[in-house]
Amino acid sequence: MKRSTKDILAVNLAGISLDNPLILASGFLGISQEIFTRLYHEFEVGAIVSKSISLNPMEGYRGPTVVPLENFNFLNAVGLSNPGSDSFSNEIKNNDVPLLVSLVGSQENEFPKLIKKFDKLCILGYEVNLSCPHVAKMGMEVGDDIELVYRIIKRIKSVTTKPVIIKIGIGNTNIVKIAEIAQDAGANAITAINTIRAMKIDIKTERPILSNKFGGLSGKAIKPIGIRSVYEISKNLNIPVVGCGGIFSWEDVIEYMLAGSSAVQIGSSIGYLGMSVFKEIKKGIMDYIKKKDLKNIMEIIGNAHKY
Amino acid sequence: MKRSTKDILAVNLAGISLDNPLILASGFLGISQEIFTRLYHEFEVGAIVSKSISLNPMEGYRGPTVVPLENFNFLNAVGLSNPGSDSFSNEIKNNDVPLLVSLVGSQENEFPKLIKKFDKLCILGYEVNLSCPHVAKMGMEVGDDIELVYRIIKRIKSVTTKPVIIKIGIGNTNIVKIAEIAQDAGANAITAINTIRAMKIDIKTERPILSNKFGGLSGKAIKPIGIRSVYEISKNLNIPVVGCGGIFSWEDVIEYMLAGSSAVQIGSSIGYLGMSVFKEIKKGIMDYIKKKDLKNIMEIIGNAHKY
Amino acid sequence: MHTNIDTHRIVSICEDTLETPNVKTLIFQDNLSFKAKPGQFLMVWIPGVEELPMSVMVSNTNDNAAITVKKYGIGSTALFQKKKGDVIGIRGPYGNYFRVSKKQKKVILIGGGTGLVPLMRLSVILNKMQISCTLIIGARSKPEILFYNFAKKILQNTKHKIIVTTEDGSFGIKGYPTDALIKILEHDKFDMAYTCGPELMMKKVYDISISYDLSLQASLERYMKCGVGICASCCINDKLVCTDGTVFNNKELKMMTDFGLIYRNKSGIKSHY
Amino acid sequence: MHTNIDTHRIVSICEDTLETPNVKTLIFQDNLSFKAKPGQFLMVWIPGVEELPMSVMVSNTNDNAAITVKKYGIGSTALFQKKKGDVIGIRGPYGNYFRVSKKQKKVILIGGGTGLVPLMRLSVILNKMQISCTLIIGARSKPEILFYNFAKKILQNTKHKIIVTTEDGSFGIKGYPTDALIKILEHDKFDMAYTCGPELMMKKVYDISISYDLSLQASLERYMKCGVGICASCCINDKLVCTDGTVFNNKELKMMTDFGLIYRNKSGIKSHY
Ligand SMILES: Cc1cc2nc3c(=O)[nH]c(=O)nc-3n(C[C@H](O)[C@H](O)[C@H](O)COP(=O)(O)OP(=O)(O)OC[C@H]3O[C@@H](n4cnc5c(N)ncnc54)[C@H](O)[C@@H]3O)c2cc1C
Ligand SMILES: Cc1cc2nc3c(=O)[nH]c(=O)nc-3n(C[C@H](O)[C@H](O)[C@H](O)COP(=O)(O)OP(=O)(O)OC[C@H]3O[C@@H](n4cnc5c(N)ncnc54)[C@H](O)[C@@H]3O)c2cc1C
Ligand SMILES: Cc1cc2nc3c(=O)[nH]c(=O)nc-3n(C[C@H](O)[C@H](O)[C@H](O)COP(=O)(O)O)c2cc1C
Ligand SMILES: Cc1cc2nc3c(=O)[nH]c(=O)nc-3n(C[C@H](O)[C@H](O)[C@H](O)COP(=O)(O)O)c2cc1C
Ligand code: FES
Ligand code: FES
Repeated sequence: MKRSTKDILAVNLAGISLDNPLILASGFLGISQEIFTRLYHEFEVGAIVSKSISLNPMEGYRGPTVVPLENFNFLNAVGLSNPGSDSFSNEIKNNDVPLLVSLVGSQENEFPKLIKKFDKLCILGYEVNLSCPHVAKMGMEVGDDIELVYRIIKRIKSVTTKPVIIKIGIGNTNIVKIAEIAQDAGANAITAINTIRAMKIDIKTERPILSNKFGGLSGKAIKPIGIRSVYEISKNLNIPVVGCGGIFSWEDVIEYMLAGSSAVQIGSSIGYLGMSVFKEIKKGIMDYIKKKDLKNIMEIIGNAHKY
Repeated sequence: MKRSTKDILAVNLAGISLDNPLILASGFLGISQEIFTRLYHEFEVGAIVSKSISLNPMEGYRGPTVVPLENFNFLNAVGLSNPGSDSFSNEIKNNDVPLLVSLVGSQENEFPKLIKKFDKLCILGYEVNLSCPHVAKMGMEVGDDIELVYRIIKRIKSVTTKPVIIKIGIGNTNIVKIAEIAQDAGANAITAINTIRAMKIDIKTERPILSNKFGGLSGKAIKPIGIRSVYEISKNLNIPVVGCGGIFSWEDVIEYMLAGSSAVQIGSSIGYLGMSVFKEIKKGIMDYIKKKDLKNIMEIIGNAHKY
Repeated sequence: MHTNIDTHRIVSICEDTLETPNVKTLIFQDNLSFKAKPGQFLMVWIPGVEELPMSVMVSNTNDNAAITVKKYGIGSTALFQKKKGDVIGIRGPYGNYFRVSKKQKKVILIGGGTGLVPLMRLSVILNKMQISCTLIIGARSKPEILFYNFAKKILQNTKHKIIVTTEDGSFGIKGYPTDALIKILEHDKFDMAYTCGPELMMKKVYDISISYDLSLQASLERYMKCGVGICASCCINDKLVCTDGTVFNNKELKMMTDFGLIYRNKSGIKSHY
Repeated sequence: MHTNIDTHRIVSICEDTLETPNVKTLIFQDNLSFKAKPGQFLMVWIPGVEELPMSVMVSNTNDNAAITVKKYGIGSTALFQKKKGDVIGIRGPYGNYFRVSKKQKKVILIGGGTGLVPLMRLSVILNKMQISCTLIIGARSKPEILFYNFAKKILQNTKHKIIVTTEDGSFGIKGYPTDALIKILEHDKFDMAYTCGPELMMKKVYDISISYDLSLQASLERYMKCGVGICASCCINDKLVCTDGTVFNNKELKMMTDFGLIYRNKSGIKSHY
């Protein structure tokens, strides 16, 4: 019996079945239902993570908020600008593509409120952003407070039955430790990593280019750090890990999966290669699977742990 | 009166006068007195930091220990291989170039012993490596233990009058916090940053390439993180900061100095551009100073803090 | 030297020209922008203030490029205040561009406000290709008319007609540029229409183009943060104006149910014009 | 595809040949190594075991390259055990190389053990340039003689003489290659000598070259970790063998007081040969 593309590439992530392991990372194109639909049908993404949504709308910082850097990297400090939970739940009310809603908040009690807005909608589940490195009192500052992380996740899990993925990053706490806390609190999966706190100063004007001065580094630069994080986390945890950071090619996806990723998220490469990067990577993985004569891509997950 | 090159480029670092702010980073070419002499006379480095020296010799890991990566980066896990304090103090016994000895150890009481071996020699001072991300019980694991950091520095300062620079990196603790602890303990300057824990897996063999699996990422990838670290540290501390990470050009040096570096360390670019990178960068900075009509390069230190 | 269009290039303004009391053209040296196609835009960093998308304007000398900015909010006002010797940062040029083919013998351009900027760059090409060209310049009043004399000059080698409309009738025809367009289309035919300006104006041009079976290319302007297709702040329906556009044709515009009706604000919330 | 010589290329061995019971040649496809100059080396990753510098050997077919490895310690033994179908990782080629000029009419090559590898690659060039060539192959005993027939073949179009020395006299001249060298120099003159092999042998060659006023190029082997000039594990006096070398001439060798005397061990401690 000939297997279909779908069977070969399908992955299971914390109870969620995806056509393929390629997920749109949060913050990329993540606010428009029509774009989600296009990404799924035209570019064949496995799933989409929305922009991180806060209870109330956020305007974000003034420009520049996104600074392209040399060697296929970005520095960004958009300031978590997002339409807020009311507007966004309205945006996706007729959603029928595989969508995870990314949530962000600074206080424990914001999360049940957020969940309430989305829990009845047709979505796969949630990703909780505990790792934005450049918005005060949100993201990373939360992610570095281990007890708060535990409480937030417990709270979220108590109000939803949908899968909850916790997104963590390179902050001021050992990433394996946060991941373990998240697992203990009931997280269904971990996404690693987010951007890394960084800065660029223009030497002619002597100014930091980002209006917020500090931002998050993404793109090719962070891939070796992402690979290491996924390897360490997946070796120490039982829940699945979603790798993220600097994926530009099918080889990068395979590297992340060998390190222990059950699926991957792709962001910055869209800015350099366009949305078609998803389709191209998918094709590359198909060829790889055929060459290696695998039954399913999941067979390679964590293979590098043997060594 | 015409100023000489020396006056224009000379910097003062924690009481140490350097001809120019370009310092060889630890771990690069750092074991041979004859190479130190050549670097100073032929390539005009401002100072040299030796390989990190431990009390006893260390063989380091099996190969591969140094993995060149795309886009001008390196991944390394040499395992702090070094000739040990006896052999190295003999190596540099007739030293007459500006040399800082880098020290590494896992226990507080190793440092006074190390200092004893070197304190009578003709050296500028010490750099203490509290940030190697891939040797168990050395470097980063020490650097993340705030109380141990404090005690080690106190101890070192109690046995030497020479300047002591503390090298810190991106580990599991807020870098500004460690820097502040170091300052409180009496450190004369801070070097930031070291390599960042990372990994590369070869997808054909499915193996991590480094024999140690994990290593440290250096090169262009880490520059935006280094710039951010220097900016944050220098804004919060009173002692000088030496910037390190991804310097390949004179523009990179200027960016680090605007961020608050009093001097800079250069490593990975030697692997891609050769030792002559020091001379080329020096020339670039000279032209810059002339164009801007500065009296001395120190005038620009921390200029980006204004914004 | 710079082969990477994405990283900021810091340029010194070498010439500034006041076009109207509120509109200024800034000229700077930049080879990449010099080669920009009509309709392409730059992301312009006004140090310490904002980053704004700006269409690439025509400059006369080799290797030079220009932008023309209208004083409006905080960002554009700060940019408007820049003068010779000041520095700005630019990246790009980004986006697709107006297509011109040799088969086009006769075209019409409808521009309003700074939307005339890409049409000027287009005019240079029409002139070179000797395509007969009717240009409608829309303005509120006489002092706000943009590029009237400039357009005459850059279209001098091709058959051309320049029509000015002002809302208050202080110069040219009283009314909107779309009024003038309808009048012309009553008795004349064109192989292509090109438009850029306020979205509501362009929407009218689009409606007219449907009635008169006129091929159209419109360069859209939407709130842009990244300029490179990652933030979706510029999206209109399922298209990104920064990378799928800025230029869209009738067929594409037809699918854009938000065109002229709905835009997204800085938070990404859909709002009505 | 790979334009970056520095990142690992994973290659499959497409042919393996046993040269002696302890020496094997592994052939693989790699365009960058195919173009390597004589004396250049690769850093060879034996997955899970070690990374070792290996001189680039001659391969017969286009786009192919080869290395020849002698079974010794852990790393080289693992490499020696690789066979057709196995994969290894390579980066490079690195280092400078033997220089040959048209002015040289007659040269002599002195090689010991796997030091003959770069001399084979050099021989191909000498053959092409029709430079008259005397090759001394040094070995311990008859079964260990490397490349005797191979050398004949690749030198077939130029005037050449091949001399073999064995320490036990089981083949050719009994003694060291340096003994043979002195004998030859008694009655013959050369425009250049090239040598590669154990450092003590090369030191003797150097001493002889001074006595006989012979120009010399020696390819040195030192413990190498990075291959790209950053770790100094390969240093000899103030030179880095991996980037300043591997090939040095008489003038440079003269300044190397450590040559043939002192090397650095894995910790970087100076040790005596
Ligand atoms: C492709 C493109 C080309 C443009 N070309 C020109 C030009 O040649 N000359 C010119 O004067 N203007 C041009 N604009 C408009 C310009 O980018 C600014 O929108 C305008 O100058 C107002 O900015 P502000 O900061 O002064 O206004 P603000 O007071 O900050 O905002 C006023 C309104 O301007 C719009 N706006 C603000 N920031 C942006 C942004 N980053 N991107 C898009 N819209 C924004 C929003 O609708 C906002 O509500 C162009 C816009 C786009 C998208
Ligand atoms: C430029 C260069 C070219 C070489 N070309 C060849 C060749 O074509 N064929 C061949 O068989 N060998 C070659 N060698 C030697 C080879 O790299 C190894 O040194 C040798 O194979 C022994 O390695 P091992 O791991 O088996 O030995 P080990 O048991 O690990 O070590 C034995 C000794 O080998 C030397 N050694 C070990 N590792 C290295 C290293 N990374 N770099 C240099 N020396 C090392 C040390 O002196 C060590 O004491 C070359 C070496 C260099 C520097
Ligand atoms: C412009 C931009 C906006 C982002 N916004 C978010 C966000 O809202 N929530 C989040 O969890 N991550 C956000 N990220 C981080 C990405 O999801 C991703 O973790 C990171 O960019 C690394 O992946 P990449 O190298 O593929 O881009 C953002 C990244 C960028 C560049
Ligand atoms: C091969 C290698 C060895 C290193 N060894 C040391 C060391 O012994 N001690 C230390 O403090 N830093 C060591 N480092 C870190 C560098 O000194 C430097 O902090 C880092 O490489 C970032 O700078 P760069 O990007 O210019 O290389 C080493 C780095 C490399 C690549
Ligand atoms: S401006 Fe960001 S996607 Fe268009
Ligand atoms: S092998 Fe590292 S410097 Fe030569």
